[in-house]
Amino acid sequence: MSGGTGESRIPAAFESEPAFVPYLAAGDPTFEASLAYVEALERAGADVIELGLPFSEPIAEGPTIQQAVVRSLDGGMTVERYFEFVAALDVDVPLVCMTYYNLIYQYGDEEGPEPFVERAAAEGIDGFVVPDLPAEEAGPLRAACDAHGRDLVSIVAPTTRDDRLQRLVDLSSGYLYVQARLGVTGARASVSDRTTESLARVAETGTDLPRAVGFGISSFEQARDVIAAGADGAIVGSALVDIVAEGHAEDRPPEETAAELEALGRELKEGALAAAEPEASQAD
Amino acid sequence: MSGGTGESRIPAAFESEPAFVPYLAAGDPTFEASLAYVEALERAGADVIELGLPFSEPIAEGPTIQQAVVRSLDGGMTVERYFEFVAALDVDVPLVCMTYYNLIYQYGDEEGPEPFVERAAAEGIDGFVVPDLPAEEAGPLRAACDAHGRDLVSIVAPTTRDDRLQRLVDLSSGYLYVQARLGVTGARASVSDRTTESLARVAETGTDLPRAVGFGISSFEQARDVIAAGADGAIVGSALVDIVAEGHAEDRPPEETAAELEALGRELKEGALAAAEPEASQAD
Amino acid sequence: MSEQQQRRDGKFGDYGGQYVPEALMPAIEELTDAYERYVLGNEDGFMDEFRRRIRDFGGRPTPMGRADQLSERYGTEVYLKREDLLHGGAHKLNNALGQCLLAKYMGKERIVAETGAGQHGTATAMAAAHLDMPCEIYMGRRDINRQRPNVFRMRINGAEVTPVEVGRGTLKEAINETMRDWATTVETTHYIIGSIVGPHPFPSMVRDFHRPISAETKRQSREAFGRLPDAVVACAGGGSNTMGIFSEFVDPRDSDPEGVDDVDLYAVEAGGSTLDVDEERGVAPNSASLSTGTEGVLHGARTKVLQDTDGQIMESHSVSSGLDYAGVGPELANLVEEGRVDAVNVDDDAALAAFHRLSQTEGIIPALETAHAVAYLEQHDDPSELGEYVVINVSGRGDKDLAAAMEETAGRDLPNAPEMDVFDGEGLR
Amino acid sequence: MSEQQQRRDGKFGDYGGQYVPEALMPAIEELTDAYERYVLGNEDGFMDEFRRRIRDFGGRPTPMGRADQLSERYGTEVYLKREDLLHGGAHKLNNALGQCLLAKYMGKERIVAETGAGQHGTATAMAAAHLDMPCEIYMGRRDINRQRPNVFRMRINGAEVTPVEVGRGTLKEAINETMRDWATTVETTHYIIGSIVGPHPFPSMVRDFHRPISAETKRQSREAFGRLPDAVVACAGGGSNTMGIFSEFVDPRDSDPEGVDDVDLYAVEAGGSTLDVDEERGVAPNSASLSTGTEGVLHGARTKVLQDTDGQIMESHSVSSGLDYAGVGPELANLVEEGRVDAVNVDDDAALAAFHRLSQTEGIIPALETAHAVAYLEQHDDPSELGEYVVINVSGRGDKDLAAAMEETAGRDLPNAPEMDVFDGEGLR
Ligand SMILES: Cc1ncc(COP(=O)(O)O)c(C=O)c1O
Ligand SMILES: Cc1ncc(COP(=O)(O)O)c(C=O)c1O
Repeated sequence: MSGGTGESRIPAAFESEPAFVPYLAAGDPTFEASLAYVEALERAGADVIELGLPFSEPIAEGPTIQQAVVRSLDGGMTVERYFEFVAALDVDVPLVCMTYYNLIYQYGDEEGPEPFVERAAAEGIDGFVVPDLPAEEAGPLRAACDAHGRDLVSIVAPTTRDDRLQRLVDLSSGYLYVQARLGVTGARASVSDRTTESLARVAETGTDLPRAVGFGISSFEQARDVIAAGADGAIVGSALVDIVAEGHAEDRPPEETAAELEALGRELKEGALAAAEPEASQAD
Repeated sequence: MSGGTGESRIPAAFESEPAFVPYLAAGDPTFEASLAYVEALERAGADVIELGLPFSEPIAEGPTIQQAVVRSLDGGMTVERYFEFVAALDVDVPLVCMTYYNLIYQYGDEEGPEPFVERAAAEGIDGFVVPDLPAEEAGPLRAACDAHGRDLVSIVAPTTRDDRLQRLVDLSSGYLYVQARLGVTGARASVSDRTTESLARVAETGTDLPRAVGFGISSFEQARDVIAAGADGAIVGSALVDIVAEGHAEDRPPEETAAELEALGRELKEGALAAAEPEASQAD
Repeated sequence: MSEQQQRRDGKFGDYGGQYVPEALMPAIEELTDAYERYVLGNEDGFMDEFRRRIRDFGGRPTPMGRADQLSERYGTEVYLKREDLLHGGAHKLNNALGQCLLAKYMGKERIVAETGAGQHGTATAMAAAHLDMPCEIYMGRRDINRQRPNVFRMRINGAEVTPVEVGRGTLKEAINETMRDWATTVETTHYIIGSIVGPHPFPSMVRDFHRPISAETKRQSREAFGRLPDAVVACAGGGSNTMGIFSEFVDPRDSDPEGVDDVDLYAVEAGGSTLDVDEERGVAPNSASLSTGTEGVLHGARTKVLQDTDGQIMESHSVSSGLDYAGVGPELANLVEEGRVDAVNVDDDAALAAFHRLSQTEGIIPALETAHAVAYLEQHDDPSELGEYVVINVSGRGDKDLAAAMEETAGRDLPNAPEMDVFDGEGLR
Repeated sequence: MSEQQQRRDGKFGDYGGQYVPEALMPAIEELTDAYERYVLGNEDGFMDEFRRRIRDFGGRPTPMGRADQLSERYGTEVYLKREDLLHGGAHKLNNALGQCLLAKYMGKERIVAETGAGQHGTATAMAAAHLDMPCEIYMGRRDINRQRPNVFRMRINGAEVTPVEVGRGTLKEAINETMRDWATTVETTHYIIGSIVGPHPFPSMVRDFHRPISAETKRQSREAFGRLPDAVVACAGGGSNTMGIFSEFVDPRDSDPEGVDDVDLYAVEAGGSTLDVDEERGVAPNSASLSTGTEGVLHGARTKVLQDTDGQIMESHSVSSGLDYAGVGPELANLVEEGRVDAVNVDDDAALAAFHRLSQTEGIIPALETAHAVAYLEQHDDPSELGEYVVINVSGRGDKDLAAAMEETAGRDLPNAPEMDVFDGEGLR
């Protein structure tokens, strides 16, 4: 794939229009199929792709993504295979590695995040989201990202108070992952009031980082609504993983699942764009 | 039956020759069969018959007699039926009622042993053995027996120390039940040393009460040996009850069981007599 | 009757005594002598050692704590005396350890005991292991198969468990069988009876080993609310936990006898399904011998007994196996007769509801026996009439009763029963 | 590093920290603040109330008693600290009650907790019932079906028990699920973690609620033999009973710090069937994270972890479910690293043999976890080298383990295993 060791391509991805940021667990359910799924999402119009590196204790994930992690690990996913996966991907969008800190920390001979970041950067990863790494513990990873020109994306939660929020803003680069509601990942029906509130609070910090909203977005309407509420991007995970899970359970040919992913991806991307056109958001 | 309200016929029973004193549980397994069994033992040469009145908690009995008690109770035995049983018996030997104190105590309207003794005397019971009534608690029963000319037979155990022994001797009439060994009723193979010792200790008290030895006697030889050791009578329970139990289990006609009882009874009586003839005991 | 006399002949009014086979009388006399010397007289420092061991091994003193939710519910201050925290999970160890130690002082080499549900057997097995004494427990076959965890515990503590196959295979057959063993082995063996029943000196001796419950309750009451309680409530099967918590109020031996006569004492019996009796079948669907029994002689003592008019002992029944006994301790029978103790009873349903109530509102799962004592407050029209401070003796914990309680609960319509649908299909055991 | 710093950032050397999702960070901060104010500062008399309740409801102080037979066997004075006598049957209640009370002081309305074998879940359910708080326990489906009695207990105490169906259906899935619940409900809910693991302030706070074990051990040692012990031995899963009995020797806060540095501390881990690891399958047939683990981040803290070279957490194994965990408390990891605590381990066979040994010779059936601590003395070439006075922490009772212990015993060749032929044919459960 393209990318490589230059600078992160993430900032550019949010520049022109509302971004569609899909998530998939790499290797779910197999290496080959998963490559095809990620590529389908690029075709659907993904602006950034969050690519999960499965960890055995995914404490921040809901059942949907947790099962994806299990499928991927059962399919033989390892850290080494993940990097091979990234290398084998034929896409041209920024990639964010989403994983837990222990895998980053353990990589390489001495303990610490630097070797992992170096290798990830070399394979084409542009940034990182690490759900179990709060600002307090993020110093070493931030430093490694700086050294290798990568972004570190922080999650802002509805419970994040203003002092913490400023700290997260200061720590982050690439974009802010604004968690739409309390809880864990997983598709939900409606967009919560807290999303609007969170976005407003982030705005108050005066940051110019893009804000991508995730947690529970699964439809055109929701993607449109979060953008309308002020987000710069819509992150979608569980709704897409559901399609992978169903395809796996029903033993569908990967092309069929890829096509479904692409279709939902398009719808979501269109939702995000719809909010940007004044008529569409007024019609709501 | 004969007997009735006169004086106890027990003392006379030990006068002429070594006594054979069988035990059966009244009503085991049925009223009618049990009558026949007791009568068979008289024919065998019984000098005194101990007739069990079943109690639900036979704490001094071994499993053999315990099962007899259960059969009798299951067959409908009650205190009233027991007296009917005694009245219906066609035997001419002294009868000893062997039971537990609660049944004696509860009989009649006011609590205490007197009404029971009166009724028993009227039906033809000559004496009582009450295994759970030690000398300390026997005052009221002794008084009732005196009032009605009945005997109270005490059990002397191998563990009975000399002070208690004197007390038991003083309390008792009719005969002393010398327990051959520790434990509960039940047939055993050999006669213990403690029997000889116990008999000697009883003799030392200078009492002229007859001494009948029980617990574990089941054969000609054992009956002979206990008499040879100085006893005036041999009490046999479990060995006879075993025959009743077997007849019941095998569903034999009562006459057959009665005949078996009579045969074993004769053997035991002959054993007792054998010891009294100098030749026989020398031949041993 | 003076206390000294009571000690000698073991009579409590008309109750008590020694109705045992002559073969056991010498052992009973020896035991009476040992009781008087070691327990009453602290010879060779016996009681000092007992107190040390029941503290370090048993966990005395057990705490007494306020039941916040029950106090609110009943409009009176309810305190719980926590015998469930004694080692083994019930008051039973006080007695088992005391007698086991006494057997050691007497030079006995072996312990036998009967057990019904297994509570006394497990306590005895623990005490015997602790004191390095061989021990054999008789238990009815039916009880063995119903009470597997307790049989495990006894075996794991190294006790022999001998099944009693005759009759119904329950407690009374086990008692008979243990008596038989003892009658055979009396010279080397001590029989540890499990409640304040049996011939003298057992009722007095067992009570005295449980006496610390009462002494602590007095002290803890003074600490917690500055005076003695107005009422003390305990369940009664044989009555050992009952006399354990009553004794210092009835016959104070501690340094502080003042005011004990003003404390009301309630012995709560198992009302079973009904107090009515089936004379025909010789069955009492309850175990309320104090409330409905008559004077009789059972297992070595004269006391209140469930019996038919002939004097045959009736089968008793209770949802709680530890209360399921046709007799009761002679001292308790006498105290009820004298009016010092009130005998009351609650039925199976009320006990089960109280089992769930205490579990849910206080975080203490009581033994089903104990649940009877707890239920008494609910049964009372106006529990505040019991007084300002009420102490309930929590005689044991309910871990042993989980399966039984759930099964019994499933068959009834109890408003506060928890649902058990968290389990995958299978039955409750 | 000064203690004050330790309190603030929750680091123990390189270990500890707060590796949790941002959504939880505010709750963690709030909790840290509450920990400092209420627990360390006794604000509003929090610690006074805690001490009163752990005494009256929990049964503190627990006794410490001499193990006569073990002392003889090992040629050294062995004492047993009896956490098995705490309400619920293990040390777990110290923490569950402390956190539940803290949640109340913090104005939380609901409790969640994870449980593996059910020990922490039952302790939490009891504490929540006692304090009248709704409570939900997450438990793997497989564990639910293996640990029915503990599920009964939780349900009977009124707790919701929510089966976790994903994965293997054991402890780690339950922890993940509880974290998820908390991440959703954090504003009204407190998560009671079950050992000295997780993000700061949990390791310090849980330790402090277990600290009385240690303070009592010091006092009771002085009473029993006039000085501090030479060695203290405790099993270590997460390490809460371990730090509970070590803490006053490591970081004395009571009035009597003298001589604590001379006391040797042994943390006994579960050696399982072997210390070798199956890297291929990601399985450690043991739970010896202190002995064989490497530094990693698990469940919110940096600590010693059983993991493969990638950093994926391995399946751990132990005959004792309470030790069956791939991590360990960060404070304990650091103390081992600093050399203050010796990490040792014993295998499944040795633990089972010790389970039977303590049961048979001392009359105490230990939890299988505790049996590991007891086994360490047997494993030692010359236990008298441990010193003149050795205290073992009896962290819990074995009632919960009866079926498991018997099944495991049946499959092995243990010289001291009791025979179970008293049962009629049927299986052991
Ligand atoms: C917990 C508990 N409470 C009470 C009893 C009843 O016995 P007692 O009336 O002798 O206290 C038992 C008997 O097993 C018991 O286990
Ligand atoms: C009795 C007992 N001991 C020890 C442990 C291990 O936990 P920790 O290492 O936190 O003390 C447990 C856990 O369930 C337990 O139940």
